[in-house]
Amino acid sequence: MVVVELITGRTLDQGATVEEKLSDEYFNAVNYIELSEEDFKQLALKEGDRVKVVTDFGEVVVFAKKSELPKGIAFIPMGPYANAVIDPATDGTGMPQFKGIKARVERTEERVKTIKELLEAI
Amino acid sequence: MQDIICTFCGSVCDDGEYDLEKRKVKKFCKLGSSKFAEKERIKAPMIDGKEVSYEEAIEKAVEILVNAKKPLLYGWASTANEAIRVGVILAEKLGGVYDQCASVCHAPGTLAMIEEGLPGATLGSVKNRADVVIFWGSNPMEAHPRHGTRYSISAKGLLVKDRKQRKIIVVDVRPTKTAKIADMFVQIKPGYDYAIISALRAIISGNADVVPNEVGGVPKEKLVELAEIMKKAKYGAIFYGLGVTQSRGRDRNIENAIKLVQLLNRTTRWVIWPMRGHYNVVGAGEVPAWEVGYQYAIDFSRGYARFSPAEFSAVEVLLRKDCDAALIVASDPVAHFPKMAVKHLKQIPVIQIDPFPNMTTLIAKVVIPSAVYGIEAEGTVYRMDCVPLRVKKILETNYWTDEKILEEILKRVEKLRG
Amino acid sequence: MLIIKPKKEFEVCIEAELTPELAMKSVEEVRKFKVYYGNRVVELGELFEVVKEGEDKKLVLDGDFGRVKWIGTRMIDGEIVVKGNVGANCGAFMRGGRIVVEGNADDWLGIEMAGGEIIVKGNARNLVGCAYYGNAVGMTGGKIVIEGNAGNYIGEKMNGGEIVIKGNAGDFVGTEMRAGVIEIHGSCGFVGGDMRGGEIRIKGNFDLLPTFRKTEKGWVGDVNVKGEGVIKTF
Amino acid sequence: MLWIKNGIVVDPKNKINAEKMDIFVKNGKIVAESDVKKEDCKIIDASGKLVVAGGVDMHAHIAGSKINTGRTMRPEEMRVVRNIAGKFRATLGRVLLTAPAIGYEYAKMGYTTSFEAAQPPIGALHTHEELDSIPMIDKGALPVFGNWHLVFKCIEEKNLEKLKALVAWAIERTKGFGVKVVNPGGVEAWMYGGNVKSLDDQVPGFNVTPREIITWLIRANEELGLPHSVHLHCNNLGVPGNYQTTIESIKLANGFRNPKRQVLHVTHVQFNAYAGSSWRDAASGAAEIAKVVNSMDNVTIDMGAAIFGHATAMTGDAPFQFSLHKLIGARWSNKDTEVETGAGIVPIGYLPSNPVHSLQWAIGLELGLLVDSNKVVLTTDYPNGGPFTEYPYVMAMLMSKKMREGELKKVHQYVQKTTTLPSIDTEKTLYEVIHMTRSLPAKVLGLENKGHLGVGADADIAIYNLNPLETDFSNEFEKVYKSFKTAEYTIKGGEIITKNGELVKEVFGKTFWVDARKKVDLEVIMPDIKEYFNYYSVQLGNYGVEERWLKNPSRLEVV
Repeated sequence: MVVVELITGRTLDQGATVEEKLSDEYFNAVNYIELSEEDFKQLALKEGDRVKVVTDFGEVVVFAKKSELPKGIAFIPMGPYANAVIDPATDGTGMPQFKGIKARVERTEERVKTIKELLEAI
Repeated sequence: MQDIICTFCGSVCDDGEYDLEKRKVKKFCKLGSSKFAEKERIKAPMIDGKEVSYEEAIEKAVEILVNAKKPLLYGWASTANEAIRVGVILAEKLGGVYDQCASVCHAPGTLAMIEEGLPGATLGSVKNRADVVIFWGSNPMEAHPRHGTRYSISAKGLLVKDRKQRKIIVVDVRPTKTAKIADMFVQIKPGYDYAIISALRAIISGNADVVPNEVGGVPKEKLVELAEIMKKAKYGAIFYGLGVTQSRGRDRNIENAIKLVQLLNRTTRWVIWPMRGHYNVVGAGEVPAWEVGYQYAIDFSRGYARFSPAEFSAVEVLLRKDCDAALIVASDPVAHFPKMAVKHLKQIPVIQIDPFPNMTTLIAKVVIPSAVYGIEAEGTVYRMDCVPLRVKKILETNYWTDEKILEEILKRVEKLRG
Repeated sequence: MLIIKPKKEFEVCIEAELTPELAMKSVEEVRKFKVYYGNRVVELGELFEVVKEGEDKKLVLDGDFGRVKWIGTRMIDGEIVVKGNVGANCGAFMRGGRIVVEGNADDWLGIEMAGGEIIVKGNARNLVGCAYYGNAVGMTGGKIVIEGNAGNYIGEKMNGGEIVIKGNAGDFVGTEMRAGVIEIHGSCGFVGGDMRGGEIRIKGNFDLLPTFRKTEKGWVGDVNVKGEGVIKTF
Repeated sequence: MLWIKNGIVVDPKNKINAEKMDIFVKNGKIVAESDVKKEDCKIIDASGKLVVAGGVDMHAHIAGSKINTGRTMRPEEMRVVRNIAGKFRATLGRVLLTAPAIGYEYAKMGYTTSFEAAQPPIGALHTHEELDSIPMIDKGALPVFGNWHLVFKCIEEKNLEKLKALVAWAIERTKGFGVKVVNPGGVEAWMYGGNVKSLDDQVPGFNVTPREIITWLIRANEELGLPHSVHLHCNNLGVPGNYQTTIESIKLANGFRNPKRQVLHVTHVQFNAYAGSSWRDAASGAAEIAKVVNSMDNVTIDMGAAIFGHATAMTGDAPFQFSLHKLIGARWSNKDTEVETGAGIVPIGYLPSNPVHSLQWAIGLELGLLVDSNKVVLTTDYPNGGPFTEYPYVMAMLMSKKMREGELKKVHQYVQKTTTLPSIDTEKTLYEVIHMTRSLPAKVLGLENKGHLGVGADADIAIYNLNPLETDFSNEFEKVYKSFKTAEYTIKGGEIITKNGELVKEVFGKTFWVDARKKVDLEVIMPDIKEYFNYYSVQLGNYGVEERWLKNPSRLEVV
């Protein structure tokens, strides 16, 4: 298990598929987490492995990707997978905290839920 | 067709060429091209998943809205001002809540503006004059792919002729694609934007001595270097993004950055502007501002507008279960809201107006498909810098526009409410 | 004394500017008091049971008032005891009297409070004692005590009075503060950004901004506004 | 059809001074008695009441990015509730008002026309969207020219034909009404952090001066024969000592002549009428300015009166706005706009206890009193000097020395020595004040069918519960003020829209725009425009506003 600071945000692929949310392309654009090389190694992952991301606000299974992030920082594209684990509190601003949430990431054999399954589970 | 205007991101590029035969757009980026590509549509109006006529769907929508004690009318960032205006008046008539996508995007910038104002510029000013551009928590290479070539990074301006004459700086928690093409990258610890901006203000105003050797993961020398660049700029621009608005400090980060810009303007010229996301999220705030006085998080339950993001932003309304029906226009809160907020949406009747099926379609009781502005319908939109553009109708369609659907709803509501 | 009890679970939040003045009215009048139930204006008696016991200028809100907003707004004297949670904007613009919340308080507790006392036995959320949107001055007098934890943005633009947090507080405590005292017994995040005056006392850990000067009085700043605010531990 | 019976009519354009007469209305116009069938007329009994044309506000900031930014940055301004949603729109606002509130409040006061005084050309569509959302009144907008690179280029080349073509092109593209000039050259200097300080300073990067910008634009404006003259916001606004710049600017009108109207309108002169060298020794320069204006027959001004209370400074004068922000430490918004113009916004207030604010208050009134009534229009430069809803205060003050004496006691006594206000005995007559608020602004704008009640005029009429034959304007100023605050009837285009301050009917007026394209050969300027569009961030083909996008456009063609 590694502990990371989770941020979420836009990507080109997420943007290009955002009007096709029920497509495989969108599913593939938002269902992963980017980890630093060190964290990736520490979890003994290989590209395409699945990890479970757990925060105080929920958990979600996503695919793991290696990326040029600093150690201890992880990134999930904005979308339903990210939103399963971010902090909903807006602290009175109206804006939930989409970036900078403490998360535990661990390897898992569990399946990545489809978008519909994710919605049903809410 | 020439001068086609893109209705995807806040850059609202207006130099597209559309090939009517191939049904393809030229010149636009990956995001813009995807916008103009054919894709799956909501085929017909639906109630509980069953296809109905526009009139039947509208009747049902009106019934839900009129009976609600507090309907939430949310979305609006991807539609035209003409539709937004009807939506705002509808919210006023219904005694509901109007909120728009900015509330989970750039609305903290509005809160900061309430505190300090917004010293800004149009993108054309930046292109012509800015010799230093800082992208702070923003990543145009992914979110606004042509921003750099058209306005900010390599744009060919009047006084600043090209990329070589312009210094690009990226401040972010991770080396983004934009950071890779920058002249300087300042990597900061997540959540320390505010402290770093305070430190820059102190250095620039002659109080460098109090600043410790490291702030938010950045060595003091680097901050001093950045401060020097800022002071020496002839005309600098800060473009901030969701990295600032959605993380620790939110509006306070921006407020602090605005104070930094105020300070810099005492000796040189600087401007600051948000990298707004959707093509008309600016209109979704400007229209209600002139119609009812506020940009977002507006409650009409007392028959007039009140503003309080802590209470009337869509996420707060949903977390407090403070709405009993929702009308979602041109947006997908089910995909973009935190899980706990989506939970309440699933429990109340939802009406959706949108050209495309999305996650909100999956939970909506009434679904009303609409025409796509900029392709199938004409309308006014505001680029991220509030420059108005009239997007065009290129293709014929049988889909109704958002404006027409909302007008029909409003007409019926007015009849019932008197 | 007036005892007010919710009759049912509410579908949406309620706005009810309940103040101790109500305790001076007859039960009949109180039942007719107008409250906002979403976009419907209804009589208090429709949603709440009302019982009068004696002539004290006191309201006892018996039950969960966590979705009832604006309780104690502009009150000048008397007492309100909330047996459970209280909704947003409680004690807004209050000038005197006392509010005791036995549960938790929602956002915007004691907006621009000028006098009186608010005691929250549980936790408070964000924006305690702050200036309302667009206004220049926050709390100017009185005292707010939170026995549990508090959220973010406590005491912004405060210009007098006292806020005591017995537990932890969130981020951005006392931003642009000018006068008054904030005391935090636990830990908190950033403190005193652009503070001009006043004092913030903290027992636990906090995030110091890089714009305060260490002196024997404590940390003094914020230098960015030539401030003379003091942050110290105790 | 309407028959307004037995009213006491004041109609300066038609030289009618408090005469009892009837007014007839048909198809939205004032008509002769013989043109109506009396039995089909709705009769309004105006016995003992004042009947005048609807008020015309020729300079206010009512639409576009500036006021909307003001609303956004000042939620505290929006917490005054004026109307609850019902048959009519909900309206809000203390001084800054929502678009529906602007229309309703003008109408309640008996005003039926208002012009947005500064429209950034590239933002024209935004301005028009807001104008289209303002109910009740007729509207127009003045695009700004004084810092536009293309204007500088034409002047550098001393090419009048190009300049005329540019003006005609730009007014058409913006669906604008005339030529507004804001701090000529100074806003361009602000792009480098500076300002211009005199009429002969060179504009950075260009071989032009403010003097040349103003003069050439007057020349172009007059050769085009536009309905309105050049409308000038002078250099050095808000700077003690600036009255001299103002006088010099006014004199630039020498040598130009137009039989119908002035050739130069200098706006919100209060802000440009300060003597002294700093705010510590500032004094009024109003008397000197008045002398010059009175000596010329081709210049008009408007007051820009300051009203005590809240206000928001919003102008295209971006460097001034930054100075103001530095001076008072308030919030500051700025907008550098392409290669065209700029703007700034700062919240302000006028306190009677403040010597400078009292000085500003006094200067506005001095201008109104000392300048010939045929040359000064009543404005507050809304919302810079304060709310337009307080025009009745200014009207009553101009007509009553006694009221002024009472007010002078409440303000900072600094004004006693620094202004002439305490010594002014003039009391403007009702006829003069009605002229300053109706027929004069209409004439200054070049709107022939506005501001009067002659046959053929638009049927925009205000009826006030005030009998001028029985009112002592010197002494009954409270009654006068109250009467002008709320019209008994406001009639717009022949329809009753308000009655005793209650809304009766929501109507949407026209937006006037001027088309002077026939007067020029656009081809002389198109190559330059095309070249300059390399420095725009939009395509030339997407620039501008089409007439069909407007709700109710009214084209005035110049031939």
